[in-house]
Amino acid sequence: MGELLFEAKGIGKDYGATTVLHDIDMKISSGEIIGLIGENGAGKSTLMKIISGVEKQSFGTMTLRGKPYSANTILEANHHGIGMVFQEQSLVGNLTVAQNIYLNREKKYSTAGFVSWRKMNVDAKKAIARLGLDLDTSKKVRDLDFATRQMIEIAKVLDVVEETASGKAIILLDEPTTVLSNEEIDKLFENMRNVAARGNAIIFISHRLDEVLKITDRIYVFKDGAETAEMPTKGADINILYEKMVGRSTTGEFYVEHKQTVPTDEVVMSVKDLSVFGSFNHISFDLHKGEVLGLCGVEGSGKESICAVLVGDEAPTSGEIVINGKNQNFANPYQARKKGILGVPKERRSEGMIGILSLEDNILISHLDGLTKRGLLNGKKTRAIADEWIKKAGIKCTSAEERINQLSGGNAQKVIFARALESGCRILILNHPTRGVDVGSKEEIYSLVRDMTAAGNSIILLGDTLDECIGLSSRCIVLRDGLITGSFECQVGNKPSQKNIVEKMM
Amino acid sequence: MTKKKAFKQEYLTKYMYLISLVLVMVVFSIFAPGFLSLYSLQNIMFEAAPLLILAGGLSFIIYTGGIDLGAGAMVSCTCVLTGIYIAKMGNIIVLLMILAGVVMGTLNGVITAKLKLPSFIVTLCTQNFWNYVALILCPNGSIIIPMNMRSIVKWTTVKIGVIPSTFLLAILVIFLLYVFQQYTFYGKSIFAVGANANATRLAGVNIDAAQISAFTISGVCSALAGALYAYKLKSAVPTIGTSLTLTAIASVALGGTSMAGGRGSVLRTSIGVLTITAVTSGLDMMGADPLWKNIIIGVILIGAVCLNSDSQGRDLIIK
Amino acid sequence: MNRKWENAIKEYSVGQQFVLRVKDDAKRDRITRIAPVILLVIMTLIGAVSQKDFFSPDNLVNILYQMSIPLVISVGLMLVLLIGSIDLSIEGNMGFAGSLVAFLVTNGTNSNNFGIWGVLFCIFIGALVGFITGFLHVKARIASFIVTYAIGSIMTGAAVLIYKGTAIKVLDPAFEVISRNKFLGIPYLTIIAFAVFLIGALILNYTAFGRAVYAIGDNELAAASTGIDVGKVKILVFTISGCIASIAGILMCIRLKLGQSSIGADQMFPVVTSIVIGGGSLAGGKGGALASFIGVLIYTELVNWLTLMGVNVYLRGVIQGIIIIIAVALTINKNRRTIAK
Amino acid sequence: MKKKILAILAAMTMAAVTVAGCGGSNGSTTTAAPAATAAVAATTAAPAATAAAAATTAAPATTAAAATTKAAAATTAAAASSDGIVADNEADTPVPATIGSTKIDKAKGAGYHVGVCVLSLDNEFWKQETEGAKLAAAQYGAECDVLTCDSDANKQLQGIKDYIAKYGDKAVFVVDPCTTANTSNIAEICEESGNYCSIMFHRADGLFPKDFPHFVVSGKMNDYVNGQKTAKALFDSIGGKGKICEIQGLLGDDSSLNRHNAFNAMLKTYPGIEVQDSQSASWNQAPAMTLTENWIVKYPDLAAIYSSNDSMALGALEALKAKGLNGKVKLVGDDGAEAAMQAVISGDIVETIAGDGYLAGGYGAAFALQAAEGYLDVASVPGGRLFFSKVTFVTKDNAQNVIDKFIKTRDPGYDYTNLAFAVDKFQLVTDK
Repeated sequence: MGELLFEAKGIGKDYGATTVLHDIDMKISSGEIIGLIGENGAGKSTLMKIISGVEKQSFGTMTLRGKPYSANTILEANHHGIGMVFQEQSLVGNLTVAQNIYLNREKKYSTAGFVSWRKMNVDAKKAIARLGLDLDTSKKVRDLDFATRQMIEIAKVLDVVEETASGKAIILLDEPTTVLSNEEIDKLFENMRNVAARGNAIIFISHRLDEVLKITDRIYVFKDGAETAEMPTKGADINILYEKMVGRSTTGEFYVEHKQTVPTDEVVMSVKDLSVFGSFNHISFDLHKGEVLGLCGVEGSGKESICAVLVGDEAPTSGEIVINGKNQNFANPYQARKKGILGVPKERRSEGMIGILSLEDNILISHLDGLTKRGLLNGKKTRAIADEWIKKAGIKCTSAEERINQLSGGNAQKVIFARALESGCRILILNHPTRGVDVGSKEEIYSLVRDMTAAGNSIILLGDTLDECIGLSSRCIVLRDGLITGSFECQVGNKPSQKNIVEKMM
Repeated sequence: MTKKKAFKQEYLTKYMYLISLVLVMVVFSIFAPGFLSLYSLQNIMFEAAPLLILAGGLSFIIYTGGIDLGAGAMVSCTCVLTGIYIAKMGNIIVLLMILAGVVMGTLNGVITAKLKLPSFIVTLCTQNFWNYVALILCPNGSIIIPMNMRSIVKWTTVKIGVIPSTFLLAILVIFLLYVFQQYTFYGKSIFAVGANANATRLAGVNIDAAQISAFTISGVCSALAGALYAYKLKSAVPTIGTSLTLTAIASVALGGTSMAGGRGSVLRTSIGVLTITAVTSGLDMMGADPLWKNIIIGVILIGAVCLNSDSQGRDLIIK
Repeated sequence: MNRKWENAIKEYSVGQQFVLRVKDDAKRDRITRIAPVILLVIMTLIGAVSQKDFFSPDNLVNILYQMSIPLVISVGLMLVLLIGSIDLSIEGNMGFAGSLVAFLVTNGTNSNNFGIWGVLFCIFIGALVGFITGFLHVKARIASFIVTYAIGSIMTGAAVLIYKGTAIKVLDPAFEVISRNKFLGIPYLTIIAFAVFLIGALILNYTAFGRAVYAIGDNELAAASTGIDVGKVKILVFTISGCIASIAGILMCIRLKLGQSSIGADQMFPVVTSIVIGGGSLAGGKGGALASFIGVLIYTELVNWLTLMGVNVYLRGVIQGIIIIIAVALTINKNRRTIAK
Repeated sequence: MKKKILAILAAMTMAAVTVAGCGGSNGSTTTAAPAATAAVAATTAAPAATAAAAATTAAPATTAAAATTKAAAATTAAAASSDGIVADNEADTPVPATIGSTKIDKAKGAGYHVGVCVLSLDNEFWKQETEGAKLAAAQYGAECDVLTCDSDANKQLQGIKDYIAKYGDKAVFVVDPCTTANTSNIAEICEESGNYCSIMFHRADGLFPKDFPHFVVSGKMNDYVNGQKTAKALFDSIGGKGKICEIQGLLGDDSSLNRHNAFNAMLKTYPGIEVQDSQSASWNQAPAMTLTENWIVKYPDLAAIYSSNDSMALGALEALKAKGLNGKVKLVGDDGAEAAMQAVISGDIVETIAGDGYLAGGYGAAFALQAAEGYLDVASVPGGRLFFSKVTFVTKDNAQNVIDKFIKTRDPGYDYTNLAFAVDKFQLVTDK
């Protein structure tokens, strides 16, 4: 292991009266990849923010390459060779790849204030080549797909810090894999190793413990703002980590399988020869009452697009969606909801949460027309319903009046679920329901899913991981290149192995 | 800071918009003797009435994050229609005007929502249209409600107790708007659209309907305000609206409603209206040099908005 | 597109379909991008066909002359719209600058004769006002719509204060020269205006500042996270806008030889419309120098055309309105998932 | 697809109503006045029938609106008088040598406050009014404040009420109303609170001082007759024939309409004049300049431009100068802005009217003050207290004197104690 790059001693942070982080020690040596895990609100992000200069620590000291270190802005941190890749993408759509990579660093390429985009593009090409990427850097980021953007994001940070501290940089990756497909993840890991091999250090945050175990050398575990464990990766396993994270040992029943319901034969929705040009073709399946139907497939296998069609967000090119005997053709999600289909969208912040509105409004928004009596809503009643959901779903908040964007990711997601349940829709489309959600909340969400089916609802699930998909579903449909390549029954006890599903996916 | 303190501050910022009104009142009662006299207070109420209705309706478009630059024109249009035809049909005209308001507002709404054009442009263009109707119906500046018809419009000058009847009407409208905003699902979805249109859409809310309803409300209120102005001025005035649009928007913002959409309240708006009206008449009574009036009002506006702006939206990007 | 592809599904594999669809989207995207240009061509053709004078050299010079001041305004407004804000104070600033410059150069009211220094002073004041506006907008967190509205009314008041109601007649010979003399048949004023616009375009497209403006308009948080001082950029944008507004005011004063607040009247909304027609967006991040230029040109041609046609004075506004709505409907990039506000 | 249809639908609805309105507008504004009569009359209390009758037979004594009579005049202009000026709205009531010409005791005036209400101070003429009122107030030993309203009828009323709230019965007013209709509200407010007021330039149909003891006088400028005179001067300057364009003021403003009607009336007597186009520049320079620039391209042989006020005339003049056509294409204005009068001297503008603000504002104030202080027995004023005030027609010959009198010295030196001086003619009251 290389020389010691960075050391934090007794770092703590408090907002007003509440302490969110106390007494964290951390060592980072060059060339190592460090895993950082913990539930949402465990303090990971706060620590990252402190190291990357977004926030200032309240206590403790940090030293970088032997010298005391502190950064007031991201920029300052970058100059010290510390860069962070943020969870929500921080790229600018209407600028080119090159302009994004060198945003706010144009000096190098400008003469008398005027920038030469040509020179910039040349360097940009080099920068992304480091991650084995090759594309026209004068392209607008707007026109690129999510995964590529993520790569560019990393390339950008990498470039920033390596320029200042060649081979001594520290890169913080916050949930970089959530938007990536499996092979892209592998590519990313490979690149991470290369970067580390050059002597840089990487801190890797993820909720997917398997990934953490796969890529990291050392793991720090956080819980409730404190550091509960620091261990080398070899010798650690999911159960240990899980225990350290949530304080109780993981039950084998992670997916609450004992509550898994056996679907009835009653068909609530049957999809016939559904096609969207260029996304998927000739998709047909029946959804039964009380069923959890998992859609498995890599990014671009068409599963996303199927969801979009079912929730009325996208128009099918041909085919039928038959609900109680009638062919339905949704012009928009509103009509879909009216027919009893509602989705829990993938991008929580932009598509799920109505940020500045209260929890109450967020929970009830999909059912307000149902609650209206003689054109009016009953304030007391709506509040009561909201409070009930907050209890039922175990949402941590001060009151139903709190704004949703003040909640942690997991809690916000529970609110979105509460909305879906409150809507009274019988068919729910869950698109990555546990993306970016901490293990604790995950389990609660899973049991919510079970409750739904128990109540006779039907669910179409796009799992965040294949494992999740198998664990939750009572049946899985596997897609490849927009076509159904297989279908697996997943009764409790004889769930198909990931292997035979992946075979069908690739 | 401690919870208690936080709570206090929350409370303070929540009712700051009231404080600024009181502030204005106090200042003027010092500098302009007689400002708090019954006569002048009644004036202020009488003046504020139509603007209250206009701004109240306009608020809903602001909630959606849009803007209605055509409100003034609609006022002109309905003011003219009322002024001209009241002689023929009496007070029933008001109902017809409300109908006209529905049509005008909905047209704006449909164009904006269905064609997905920025309301800024749409209303900017459609206003030419209402102005045009107003002008061709009333080419020579203004048409008076004939003296012998004055009995019809008498009720507007009546005072119930000490309160002018029109002011009570305005209060009633504001109350209705408040109910609409707070206790109907259109009201709620209007706010949701302003806060995050995409999420609202995916939550299965009919956002087009929400947006259109906002415009309809604004249309109706503008129409009502227009009719009221006709009653107030006892005449049809095709240019009455020109200066009103921005005044109305200003008073909405002055109440502290966020121009970004998603947050606000008609109560805030009505306080904003009262503040602006109080300021203008206060300046008159101070005998402020007219050359300075615009300047003073501008400064006061900035100051008041500073105080009032809805602190809950602090973490939002201000545009 | 649904129906359009129905049969194609049978012929191609999903992969091929995807390629086709991407191609198709790209095509539609390109069309919306060049829509303003198409519109411009159509507008020009209509003008040429319906009015024989439309292409007469005199009229072309007219169009150039009449678009010059809107073009100048568009430089500032373009920046403000790109960051998603709006500047209603432009009219007030123009009126003020026009009055102030008339007051400072040789004029019929007083014995001042500061010449170029007067002009420069005006521009400086404009920038200062712009700075204050931006400062209030950013630091006091007041929505630009309101703060600029207030500043606008303040400046209008200040303008009237300068000339106390009696418009000031400008006698400075230099003003005469700029508005009258021509270079290759093009008035100096127009040339100045185009120069200002060109500088604006260069700054927007070839400087870090320009990129920062785009970045903020598109994704303010992202811009901030890369260390761009968003506040500073915004303030600078408003400063430029104010400075540009007073240049426009001065040019207008040169055009009219008279300083009064009304020279700013009804100058700003047409330019906003023009920029949107050109493909700019009020939400920020979209549009640019070229878009503004085309937009302004279309708008000017439209107005010019309406006059040549001798449209009924009352109908004019309505026809203009309808044409603009249709124009924007054609040029704006629509997507069923988005909602316009 | 749906959107497209919608777009077309929306466009069509608007287009439809537009056309519908277009019919109205052609009638009511741009072309002949009689139609306007119909339009207006139909919209006033007067039954349409009588109005129409009035329009065809220029019988002044009908219940039709003032506008009607004007229009009526227009139709029969040819027969009206030798020089073609139709002055059928002027009464031949003799102007008594003195009205309330009295010795003023300044001490008595102390404590009275004259509120002079104008649209805004952003205009020379309105400023003159305020100056005049101040001078008059000084001669009476009273205070004087200016109340502006940015051309907002509602604000004007608010201003007056606020002023009353402040000074009670010590407040008197001289008002330049925003709109004609507003006059009746002003009269009623003052009557209600018992404050004396003079209302200048506009008067609502059916509103008569005699019905309002505190409505001292209504002094108008005879836009209609004056407009004809300038139009005549313009037409004569181009030898009575040639192509000509008109720049109207703010649409919906009634001085604008009066002047427009005057222009049309005078046209009747000049068959040689062809009107090419008539657009509005809303009283402003810039649009007027743009209009003119386009016109001189479209109509190379344009002979003259009739502008409804001076700042628009000045705008047009700039456009002409740029083409070196100043003086060649004739031009008239109205209002008597200094710059315009300078242009008259240099021959670029044929004629303009110096509507005398000092006189209107000052004597208006004087009337109100005398009534309030009891010098003037309101009832004793003849002609129903409706008069036309004096104006000066500014031509090459007198321009310099006018400038010297009104612009250079900010005091024309009027004796505001002799009210008769202000009265040019009494109005012929047709709408009683």
